[in-house]
Amino acid sequence: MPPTSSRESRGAGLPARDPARTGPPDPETCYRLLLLIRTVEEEIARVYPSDVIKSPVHLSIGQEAVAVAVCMALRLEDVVFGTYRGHAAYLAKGGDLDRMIAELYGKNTGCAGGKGGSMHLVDVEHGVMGTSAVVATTIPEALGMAMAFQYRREPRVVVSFFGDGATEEGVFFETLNVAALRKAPLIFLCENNSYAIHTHLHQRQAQSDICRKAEAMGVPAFRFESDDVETVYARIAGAAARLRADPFAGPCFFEAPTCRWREHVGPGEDFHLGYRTADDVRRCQANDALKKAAGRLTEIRRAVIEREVLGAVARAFERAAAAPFPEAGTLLDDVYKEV
Amino acid sequence: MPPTSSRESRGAGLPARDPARTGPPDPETCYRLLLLIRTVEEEIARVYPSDVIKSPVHLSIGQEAVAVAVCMALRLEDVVFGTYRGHAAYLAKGGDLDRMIAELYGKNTGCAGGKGGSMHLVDVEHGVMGTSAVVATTIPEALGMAMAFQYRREPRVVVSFFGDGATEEGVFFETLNVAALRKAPLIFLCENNSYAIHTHLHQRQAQSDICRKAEAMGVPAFRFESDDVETVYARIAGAAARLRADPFAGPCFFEAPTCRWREHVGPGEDFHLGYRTADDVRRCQANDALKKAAGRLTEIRRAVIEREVLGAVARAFERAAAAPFPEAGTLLDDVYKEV
Amino acid sequence: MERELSFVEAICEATDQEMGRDRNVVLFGLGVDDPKHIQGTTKGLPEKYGAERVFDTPLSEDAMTGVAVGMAWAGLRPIHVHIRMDFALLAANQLVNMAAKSYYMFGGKLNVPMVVRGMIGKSWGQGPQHSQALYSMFAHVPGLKVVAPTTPHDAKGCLIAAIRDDNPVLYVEHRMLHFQKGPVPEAMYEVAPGSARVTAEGADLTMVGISYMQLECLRARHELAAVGIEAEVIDPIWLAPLDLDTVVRSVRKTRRLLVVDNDWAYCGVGASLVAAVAEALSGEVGIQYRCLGFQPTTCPTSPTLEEAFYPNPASIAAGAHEMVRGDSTWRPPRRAYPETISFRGPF
Amino acid sequence: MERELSFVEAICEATDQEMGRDRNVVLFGLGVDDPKHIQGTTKGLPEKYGAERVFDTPLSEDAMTGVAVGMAWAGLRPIHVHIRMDFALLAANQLVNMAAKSYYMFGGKLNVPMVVRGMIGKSWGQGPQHSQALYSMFAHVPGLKVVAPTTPHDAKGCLIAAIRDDNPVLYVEHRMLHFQKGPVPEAMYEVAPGSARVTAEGADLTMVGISYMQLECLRARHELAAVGIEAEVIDPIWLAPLDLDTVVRSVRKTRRLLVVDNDWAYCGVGASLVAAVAEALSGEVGIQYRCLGFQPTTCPTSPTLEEAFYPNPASIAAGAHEMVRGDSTWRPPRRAYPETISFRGPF
Ligand SMILES: Cc1ncc(C[n+]2csc(CCOP(=O)(O)OP(=O)(O)O)c2C)c(N)n1
Ligand SMILES: Cc1ncc(C[n+]2csc(CCOP(=O)(O)OP(=O)(O)O)c2C)c(N)n1
Ligand SMILES: [Mg+2]
Ligand SMILES: [Mg+2]
Repeated sequence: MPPTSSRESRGAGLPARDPARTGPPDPETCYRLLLLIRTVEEEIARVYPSDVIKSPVHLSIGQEAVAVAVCMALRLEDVVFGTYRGHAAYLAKGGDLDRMIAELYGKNTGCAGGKGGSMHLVDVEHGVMGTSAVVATTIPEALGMAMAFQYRREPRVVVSFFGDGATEEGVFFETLNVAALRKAPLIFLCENNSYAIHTHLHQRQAQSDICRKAEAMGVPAFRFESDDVETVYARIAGAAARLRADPFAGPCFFEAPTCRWREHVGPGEDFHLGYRTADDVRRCQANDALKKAAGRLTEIRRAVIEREVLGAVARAFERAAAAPFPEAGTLLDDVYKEV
Repeated sequence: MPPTSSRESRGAGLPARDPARTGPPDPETCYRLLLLIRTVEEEIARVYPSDVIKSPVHLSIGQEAVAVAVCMALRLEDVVFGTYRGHAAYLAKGGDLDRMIAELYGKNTGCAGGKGGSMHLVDVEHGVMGTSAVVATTIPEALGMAMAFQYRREPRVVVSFFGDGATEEGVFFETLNVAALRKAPLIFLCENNSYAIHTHLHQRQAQSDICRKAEAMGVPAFRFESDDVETVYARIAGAAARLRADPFAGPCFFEAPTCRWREHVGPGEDFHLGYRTADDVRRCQANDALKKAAGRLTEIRRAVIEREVLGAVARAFERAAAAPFPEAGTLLDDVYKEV
Repeated sequence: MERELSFVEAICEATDQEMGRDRNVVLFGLGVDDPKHIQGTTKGLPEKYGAERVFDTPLSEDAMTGVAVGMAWAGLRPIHVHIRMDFALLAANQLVNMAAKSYYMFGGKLNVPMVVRGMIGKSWGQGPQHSQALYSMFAHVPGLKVVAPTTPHDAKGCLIAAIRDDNPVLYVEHRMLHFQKGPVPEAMYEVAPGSARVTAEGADLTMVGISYMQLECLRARHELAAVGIEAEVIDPIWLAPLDLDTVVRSVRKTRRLLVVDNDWAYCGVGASLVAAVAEALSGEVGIQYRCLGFQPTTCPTSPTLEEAFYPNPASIAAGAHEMVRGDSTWRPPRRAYPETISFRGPF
Repeated sequence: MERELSFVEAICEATDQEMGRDRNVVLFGLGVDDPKHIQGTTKGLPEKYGAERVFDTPLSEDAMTGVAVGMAWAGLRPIHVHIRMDFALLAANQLVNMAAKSYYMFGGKLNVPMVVRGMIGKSWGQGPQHSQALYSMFAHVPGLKVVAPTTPHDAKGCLIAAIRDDNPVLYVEHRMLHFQKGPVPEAMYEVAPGSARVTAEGADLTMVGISYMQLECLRARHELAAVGIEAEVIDPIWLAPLDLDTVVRSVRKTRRLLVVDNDWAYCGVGASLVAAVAEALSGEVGIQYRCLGFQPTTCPTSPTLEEAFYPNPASIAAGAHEMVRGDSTWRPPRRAYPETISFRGPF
């Protein structure tokens, strides 16, 4: 790779348009997904104080747009890897709603049989790989899976979602280097909400242009100016098409700005903590992707979708509440897989 | 930090000259140190087949110039951190010769009482911190010490030596970021000999401009074109002066090209392995810093220094051979420091 | 009247007093200066000692552990805080290959006076990666010391001892113990290695409860007392080095040893204790041994499974009862204990 | 005549046969395609299977372990090689938090068929960071399996079993065992968990030798036989899960258990074995227990110290002799053993 300036090489190797998939995202699907995620998480927040969910939850309210835009550009057989803040990616990729809520309720109908909880969602059939509570831990796993697809010449794309905080862990850099060396069909997707818990990016990274770090590792990088669904969708669709066409096309890196509206963990707001202000968040809320998506639909279509989504969410919570807890006797099941 | 291109920011913040210390390095000291290291290591290689040294040795024959140039720019109270390939840095910084050879012989007069061997040299009085066999492990230690000096406002500089291979380990990136955040008085010094064992840098790093990685972490970086002692000395002296003047001046990164003449570990050559050719090494040997340094002295001065160095080395090996091994009864000494 | 503090306040006070006494003590870790100040254990310290001595870090556990070692070599006494013990795994290389070994491998030249605080999560669905104890992995390694205080008194005394220790010490805090209150002297004092404590006397069996299991053993003892069994309970406090004599002395008397570990039993401190006592009392007649610990699986999130995962007062009492009376069917009445009631997530 | 192979050749053959049988098996790690081919254990494989299936890596143990987990989730069967066990510490987070837990924490959805080969160094001044065993740390964690074969026969059979296992397996190789030769069938076969082997029969005491200590125990047995003591020797082979029954059966007969671990004893497999047997034989009369292992310190480099650091045939025999005869002064004659003689550095 010839040395190029950080600015010049941004986006190098990433075609701006993929003829097959860069039309505007379907507005109904988009609205449905955004609304689904928002509704699910608001319902989680609502029921949380009643203790039916006995496990930490990291809500992505406000951050839905990136996951939705990215996952709309993916196919069923493509795969996403997320974090403990993984509800949005799980649902956007098509993860089963009932099994997700049951998982949060610790029920044996949950996607991980109640053994994982909110931080360890999984839906292999829909391409949602297991999420993890230790920051940055699924980044190399995503690469491993991409390398497996490449090895088998399967035209499948892997997306690794992670936060800005993950880009401080050593494994992030190690993984980018290996991904670039192996030219793996992998999209790195940094959801930069500016905070790791309560600490701002600028207090954590001396040079806080994350794309520049990716490029220094040999991975072409592109920073979105906003989390606008259409823009993100178009770029990711293009990148995905490129990776499907050539399993040795090599990884790419995207950074998307986003904003967490609620507290780091738990259902509430956190302006009283003083690390950011309500105004900071209100500015983001003014650009709410959900509202924008709603505006693109007729009132009638919107109402239909709303009824559908609200019904599905309500049912999921009811089913989760009604489902049985795992029997204590199953405690030692699935420690090892034996034939 | 304003975003600048990788090329432009190289060397940013590093004054080219330090009025106090950038005169040419004293040619006699320079020759003495280069000769000392070369002679010691050739003697190690010579005696190695007789099994008096029962421990892996990683020789830096051919790589002496960087350690010598850097350490000549340091003061007694400054500190260096090295690797398992640490003989050169140990000796260049003024580490005790007798205690080093005794350490290789596993004798209780060794700098680590025989408990460490060649890979774990230490001479705290002369500012040589303990070296380590696990690649990249002393890089954050160097930062910790620099932060301690900074905290105590001691005008002391820390140099962290490591190989090109170390710049693949996650901890390297983590440490650079923290060093830049804390503006620690630390000089990172990458001795790039192009190989980690038998694998070339280009097979290991997708983007192999290491300085660019350092800059992406927020550490200004400079690559030397060669291991020329005068050039390296001048730059390092300047950087050290800057760090001594202001404990919050912030870290800097240097990459120096160098060439290992012998095999990765052990006393021999390794051209038969086929990963590089004898010609590759011969090209480096044509620029041998030792020969160049010799050329700068009169024959008489050279002869005096040679006699002195050869005598000291011979005595060190004799003393090491004569010294007693540690008693088995001391096995459990120094597991814990207790008052 | 003795002054009462919570476990959290005791940690904070010990840190404060040591920082006040010794300018070499510095404190860092993810969130130490955060508005939630690590459950309160660092409350007021950032303001009092400033950002050079008390500071947040990037998500870089590996490097920050090496930084602590380097600081310690330079004579500082760093305290590095992990809000979950689980994250200490990212620092395993630095802890085991550098911190544990440096004093020895450098021939006594570079010692490492550092403290690593690691918190064990439990309850409220902490789940697989936020509930591990892992102290047995580190206690395995010569050169590291490990301490797991269980009372506010010892929380303070052990932390002071750990900070003053010239060696790397892993200071293990159980989140459920954070809630406990108890008498804590205002003056500074050390609870040093070699000070295993008999927390309750008894003649029928010896129970050793490690970390939070100390509390559970004391509760089990009540249940046993109700049926006429007198258990002696021991708190080892320091897990490395271990004060074996206190345990051997007790078992010599009671002829029964039940160790309840707050970690997986296999390759754990608890099993090692059993082995060491069995070795010390080799050939003696008819001594009974038993070790309980986490069930041999990853910790599940769902409450019904989580409950079955841990030893509890009932299962401990039942185990002890079987050892003493040979009856494996007896169970004490079900009860709920205060910290499990008052504790609510998220954390 | 049975065919003889070295331990190294047995590993290479097992890998080759499994790669030939199953395209999902891939092999990587620092130096696997290097001119020294990991002591010969990967010889010929890069050429035969190509750079997509056999590849070198950057110095990035942490990421490469996660890569192996991800590959395993996708159905590949990666083998990740560490030329020193010590480097596995850099991968501790991925091994413990991901590999060990994923099948369980994802409710049986994502299993991890991967093998991690880790080599234990010894002799020739391997020193503090190139000599660790560390398998006890990993055996501690439910979800991981650990195997430490001691003969070329088992080297092959265990590696095949490990590769075919649907779970993460740490495959422990002792560098001094690499030199051993022995009969190895050409056909493929598995030596699976649950197959602890009585390697020599005897009535006077049971010796369990783990990893290289198996060889040292067999040598100690010769010394003991010379003075009329018959030791039964057991090779546990798999350390997690452990085949306890074979050991309990033997100790029930001999009434004496001497475990010789190739790791530090505290929080180790050996101590756990003693504890588990003491528990299983609780209350039985007069059984003697003893556990030997590395001395409780960092491994020193100097030969005189290094020699004192490890159990050896003489110290093992002396320990056994004391258990059987009560005489702690007896020592067998000094001898040198072939691999310590023929072995020369550097490595
Ligand atoms: C290795 C590790 N260190 C620390 C933590 C504690 N922790 C949990 S979430 C978090 C912040 C992560 O920030 P980011 O990656 O930006 O993700 P976000 O929460 O903003 O989505 C931290 C520090 C952890 N889970 N794992
Ligand atoms: C963490 C770790 N991984 C692997 C090794 C094995 N190893 C020893 S030296 C070496 C090469 C290091 O190369 P470099 O950093 O360039 O230093 P050089 O030997 O060239 O001086 C490797 C891979 C190790 N010692 N530590
Ligand atoms: Mg964030
Ligand atoms: Mg190199």
